[in-house]
Amino acid sequence: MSTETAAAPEAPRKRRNFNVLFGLTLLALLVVLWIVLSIATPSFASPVNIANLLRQGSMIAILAVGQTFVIITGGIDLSVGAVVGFSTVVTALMINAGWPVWLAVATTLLVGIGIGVFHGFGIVKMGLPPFIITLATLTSLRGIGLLMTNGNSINIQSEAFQTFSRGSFGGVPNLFWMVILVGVPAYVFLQHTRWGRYLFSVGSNAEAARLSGVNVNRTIYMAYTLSGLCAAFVGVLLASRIGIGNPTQAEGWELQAIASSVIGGTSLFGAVGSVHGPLLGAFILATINNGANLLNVNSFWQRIITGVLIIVIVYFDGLRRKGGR
Amino acid sequence: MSTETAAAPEAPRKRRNFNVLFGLTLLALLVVLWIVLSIATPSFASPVNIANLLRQGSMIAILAVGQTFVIITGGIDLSVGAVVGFSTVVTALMINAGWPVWLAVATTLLVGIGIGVFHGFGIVKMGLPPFIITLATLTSLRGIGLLMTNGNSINIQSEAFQTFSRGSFGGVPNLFWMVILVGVPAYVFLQHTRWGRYLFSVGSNAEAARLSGVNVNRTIYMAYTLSGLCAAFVGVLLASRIGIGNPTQAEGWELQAIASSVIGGTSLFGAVGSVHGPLLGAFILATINNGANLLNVNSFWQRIITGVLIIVIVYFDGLRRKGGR
Amino acid sequence: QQPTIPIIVKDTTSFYWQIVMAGARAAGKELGVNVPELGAQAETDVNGQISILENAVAGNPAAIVIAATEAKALGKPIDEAAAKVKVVGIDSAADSKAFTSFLTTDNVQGGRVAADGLAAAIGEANGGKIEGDVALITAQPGAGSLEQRAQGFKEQLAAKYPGLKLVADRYADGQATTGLNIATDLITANPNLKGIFASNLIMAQGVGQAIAENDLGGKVALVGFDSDEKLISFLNQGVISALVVQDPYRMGYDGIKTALAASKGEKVEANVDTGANLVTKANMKEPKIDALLNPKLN
Amino acid sequence: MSQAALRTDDALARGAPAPILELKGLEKRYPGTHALKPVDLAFLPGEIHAVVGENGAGKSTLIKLLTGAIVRTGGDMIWEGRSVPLSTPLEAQALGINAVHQEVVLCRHLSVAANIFLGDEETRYGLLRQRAMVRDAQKILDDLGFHLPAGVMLGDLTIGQQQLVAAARATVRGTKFLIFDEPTAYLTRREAEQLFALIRRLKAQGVTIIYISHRMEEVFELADRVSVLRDGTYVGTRAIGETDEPELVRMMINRSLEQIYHKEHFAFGAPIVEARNLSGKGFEDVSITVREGEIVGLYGLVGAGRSEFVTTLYGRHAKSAGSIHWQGREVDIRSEHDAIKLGMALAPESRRDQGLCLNLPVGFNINLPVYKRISANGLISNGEEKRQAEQQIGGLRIKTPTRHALASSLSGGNQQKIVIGKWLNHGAKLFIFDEPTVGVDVGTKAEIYRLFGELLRNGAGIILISSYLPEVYELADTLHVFRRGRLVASHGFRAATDETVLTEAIGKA
Ligand SMILES: Nc1ncnc2c1ncn2[C@@H]1O[C@H](COP(=O)(O)OP(=O)(O)OP(=O)(O)O)[C@@H](O)[C@H]1O
Ligand SMILES: Nc1ncnc2c1ncn2[C@@H]1O[C@H](COP(=O)(O)OP(=O)(O)OP(=O)(O)O)[C@@H](O)[C@H]1O
Ligand SMILES: [Mg+2]
Ligand SMILES: [Mg+2]
Repeated sequence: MSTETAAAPEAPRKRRNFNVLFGLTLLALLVVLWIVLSIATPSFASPVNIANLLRQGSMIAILAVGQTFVIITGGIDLSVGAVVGFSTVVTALMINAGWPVWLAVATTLLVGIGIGVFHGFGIVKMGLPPFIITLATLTSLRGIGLLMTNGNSINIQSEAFQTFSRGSFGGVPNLFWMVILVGVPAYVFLQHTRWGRYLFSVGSNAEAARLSGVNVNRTIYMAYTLSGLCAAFVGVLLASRIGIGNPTQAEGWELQAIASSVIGGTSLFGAVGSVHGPLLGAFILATINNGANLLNVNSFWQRIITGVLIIVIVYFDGLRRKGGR
Repeated sequence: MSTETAAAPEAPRKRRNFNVLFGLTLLALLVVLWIVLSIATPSFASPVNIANLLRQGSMIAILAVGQTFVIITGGIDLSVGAVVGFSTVVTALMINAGWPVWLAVATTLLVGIGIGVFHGFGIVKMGLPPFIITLATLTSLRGIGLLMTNGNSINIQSEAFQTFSRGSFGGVPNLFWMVILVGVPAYVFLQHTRWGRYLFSVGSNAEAARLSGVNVNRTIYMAYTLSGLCAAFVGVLLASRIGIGNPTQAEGWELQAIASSVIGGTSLFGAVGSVHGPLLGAFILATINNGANLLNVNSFWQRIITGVLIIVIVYFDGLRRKGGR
Repeated sequence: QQPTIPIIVKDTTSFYWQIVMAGARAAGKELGVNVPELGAQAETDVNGQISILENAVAGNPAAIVIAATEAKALGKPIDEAAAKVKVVGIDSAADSKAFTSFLTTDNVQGGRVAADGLAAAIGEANGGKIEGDVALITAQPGAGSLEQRAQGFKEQLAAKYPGLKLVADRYADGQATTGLNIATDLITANPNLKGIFASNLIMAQGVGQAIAENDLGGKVALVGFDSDEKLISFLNQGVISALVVQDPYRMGYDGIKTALAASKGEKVEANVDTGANLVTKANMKEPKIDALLNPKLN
Repeated sequence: MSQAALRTDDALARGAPAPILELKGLEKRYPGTHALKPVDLAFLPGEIHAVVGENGAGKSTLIKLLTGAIVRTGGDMIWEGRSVPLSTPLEAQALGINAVHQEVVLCRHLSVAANIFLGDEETRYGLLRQRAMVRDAQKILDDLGFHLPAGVMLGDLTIGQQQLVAAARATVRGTKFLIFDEPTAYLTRREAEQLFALIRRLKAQGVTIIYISHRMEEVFELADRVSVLRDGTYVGTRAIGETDEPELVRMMINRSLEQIYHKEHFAFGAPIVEARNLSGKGFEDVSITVREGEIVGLYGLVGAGRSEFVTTLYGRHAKSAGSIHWQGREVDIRSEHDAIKLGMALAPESRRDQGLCLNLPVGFNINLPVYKRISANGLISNGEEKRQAEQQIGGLRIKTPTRHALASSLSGGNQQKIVIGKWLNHGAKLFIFDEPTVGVDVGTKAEIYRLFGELLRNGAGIILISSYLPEVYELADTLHVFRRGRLVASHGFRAATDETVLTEAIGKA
């Protein structure tokens, strides 16, 4: 908050020089990226590549949606990457133990919910900062997963399970359908139900929310549970995509998820966020990587460019937001 | 803020059951850890090991102090790990190019300052969220470092430079002296100068600070510059300790630094923090790792235990804080 | 127009893979092939590598050269890719029968060689007695080739060196400093520690520093895996007793060459072992070893 | 030429001193709001100049412009004959201009002393003289007659106390020109008296003072001249002797107002809530009954424990002894949720900390307590949401461009209206209003009091806490006086004189 306020007086002066770029929404910026890449490399706009791109952005997108719920309450969930890795192990073990796939998936999702409830407990009942409790889970969960697998990967013995993430339906990859499956209810939940409103109110002013009859504690439980659930779901998808259970996977995805969310306009101070924002953020990051690969950009340069593009995109998006107020 | 408030009413009820543990300060918790470990393993209390422990915690401790300045203003600096890695490269290149060590070190520190100024610029002038600008730097800096070294490690050709981090003075390892060298001025700066006070005021209420005539923008520049400076300094120390310049080193240290700071009682919502807190936090983490190594705890269990101990320590520290109010 | 053959490595930020890519680059220049150099940014980023493979296939190359980060996980994607283009494997295998050719160092064998090297060094330092405690430090869990090295190392110890007791089998987090810290602590906790196997480049750097820091060169033997300037200087100083060195340059070079041949429909050898060599102070000047230690990078 | 300029010319002609600060066509636009339309106004050295107007009239905006807190979008400011940009607070302070802003803008995490000296610390060899500053701050506070500890965290004080700290801070700096933006909103009569004494003393020292208040009697008590703003437009200036309250009110709201305090008496019904010997943090052994159709007023000095009492009743804090009976049945209220379910509603005293989600829209804030009612299976009815919001915005005349505007962009008084408005449609049985009219203009006050009557008519009961004695005095059917956490006296409607009540609240020396 502090810093945003501080910066506010400066921006408007510069605004005028960038009339065109300045009005662009995040979606428009993504489309601009796509157009540039389509011109720069013929393979970008090919159906195969578009399917690839959709697949590549999907998992971070779903994680980012879950993360956004938490961030809106003014919290943070650092554990999501570890939950994804751990979930691949849980799914793999159960499928290999002969459980039907649906049951293995359902159980994994329950595990994710359990982790989320634990976070809620740590924050609400033990009074721990979200950063600490989810960092602790991150560390511990990777350890537990490694213990369970003894550091090895578990080869998932179900063909059908693995085919899913490769398949597509109506020309759109299944993984992207999963984004829609998560995104649409998430949108309805956040924007059109009272629980969504409660998330915002808690993030804006927990005391005011409490005095207005909002069950603040339950709302916090809910946010972390949803984040855990999304992460476990991504774990299932990842297990399907890579065909193994391995607890060290998805390392650093928490930062990517948070970054997607923030690029999508979520404020880490809470009370500001949407569902489409993080989705766009995730696909912007995926597009940058995909484009760099196609253009054969040296992987070191790729990092540099990613950093610069993040700055540029968030800068222009910020200008638009300020102007729109 | 939201979540902290949320938890407040619960804690007092439980407090009574833990009368003894509850009064412990962070320092006391650290001492308890030390006593337990001294009993559990004979080698823990040996002079050699204590020197090792002091060395092992030093670098994160210094990073955490710099990070704390930033967090107090309500910001975050994700770039510190990358700055450390990058600084090892800068130092290594200059020393190998035949520059005198002091000049190489000074230049590296300047680079750190430059990076901090850049962050200040991004936040103040471009209106970017601190998370985004420092994440972008993290990504880009690693790329630039890799470009400079071509992914290779640079072997530092100065014996003297490397001896420094191994040496000790008055029985205390040089690296720990560096913590004191940073910690004491940092303490004076934060608690006893007006700039320190401005950091708190900006984190507490940037608008109030501005109306009181505090130069908020300059304060933000200052916080990030100090963090960059600390990170570059740690980079020099790391280069001396591992004897190479390698941009991929210190990966994830930003999280460790932030964790140390938060364990030490810094609030991620700003305006709450100290210098001794992050130092203690860093050495608590170092002790946990050192102890686990000495006890030859399975690496996987070590992660689990680290997570659990973080929760336990922060929980008890939180109880004390609440009681002390 | 030049044919395109991308090479996909495990971790572009590691020096080892830079040498592989340098070999591939050289081959590309010589043979007139366009060689995009791709790869994940960490050996454990399996999903990232799958995406990169998908992207590479989308670009319609003549063939693909790939080092799989994870054998099982990359199996299906490589099968899929092989349906469109020829795929040549290097370094690490994948659970796929679709490789046209496969050039590799056997990492399990590399682990065995390391055990032999460590035993020899310990014997030398202790008047021929090969006994005492040894430790294994692995950079990070979940990386296939590191697991294989560990496996080979442990198998060989058990089979051939009953006097050597593996007292610690530890994982770091991929950081030299962590390797350094673990090593100093192991040395403190185990006074009878005679040797350490640090199973990749960055761990050997960290552990080497621990030994140098405590002035234990010769007292605690250290065997590393792969080499760079720093490790060679450690070798020269006697901090490191031996290095297991593969031939990454050749893997890259031959990988592209084989892939080009395969793409033209020529018959290529299905399996090539590029070898793992034990380098000590004694043999490091031999021309063959010297070439391995100082690959031509450009 | 506008009226103001003419009057100033008159004043000059009569030999009055040259103005210290002159505004020429000063204006401020926000996106979507023309907060201050071109104003011409002159302030004379050493005068107390009151500025009055409805909520959202632009008073605070004017003040923020004068102190460099915001930058004007047009016009000119002439300071001692010289045009000045006044674009930063630092510049204003350098000229000797300082303000106590409407919302307490200080740092909660710093000590009282640190806040007083913020931006202007005492140092020796570059180091803070912390003990000296605490000592000096204490001296400043004591000299001003404010009984406040200088060493504690600001956030640990009540808002009223924070307001006093802000006043102390400003007086140290506002050497020539000092602005008070509703300084007495959270103060009781006694603290207000201290502040008035301070203001008169400053005036005697030749400091020019701008004083903003919605309390007319204060204006007449203090001011030399008074200027009126309406809807961002400057209406006129009067010498205090040449005007009266009805005229000012007419200038403010463009119509006349016969009566502010709408007091209707209803027959009391059954008791709604009874607190029996209730104790908790900040208060002890309090017994109070609220019946249907009754307004129970709680009066006391700042920190007397009234807010703590009602928040405990509301389940926010745990009680330590005693019992609560709801409609004759003993109840165990463990959370505000329980209280709301029973049928309580609380409009808390601090709109910033407890009342509002400032960075969320106005409509959101109004609907927050009723989202449960206007949603089916969790899904919110958009039409209902809109209807509820518009109803309150219209009924309370909340000045906002749309219901989607952020609460933080509203003027203080309009924010306060949201805090009240959000409960009006809740259908509660017991309404607790803690300082409901802080910063609310006279017109709206009258409207709020009228709404109280409506609530009572529907069989509800009201607990009204106010530090503004006339309000509780004129409205409460039963008036309880709190002193240091205890209930010391109770009176029926107008059964005691206001002096008695005040003495009871202060206690014998
Ligand atoms: N930051 C802002 N952005 C947009 N509009 C604003 C902002 N601040 C104030 N306004 C608008 O400017 C107008 C004048 O507000 P101001 O705070 O000056 O009123 P006021 O006279 O002080 O009222 P009150 O008596 O309620 O304090 C209001 O309509 C308000 O909504
Ligand atoms: N945040 C706080 N921290 C510590 N003490 C507090 C806090 N808020 C109030 N108090 C103390 O609790 C007691 C009761 O305060 P309370 O706010 O209930 O009084 P009040 O009669 O409502 O006065 P006010 O008009 O200031 O609201 C006082 O002694 C006050 O100083
Ligand atoms: Mg106002
Ligand atoms: Mg009160």
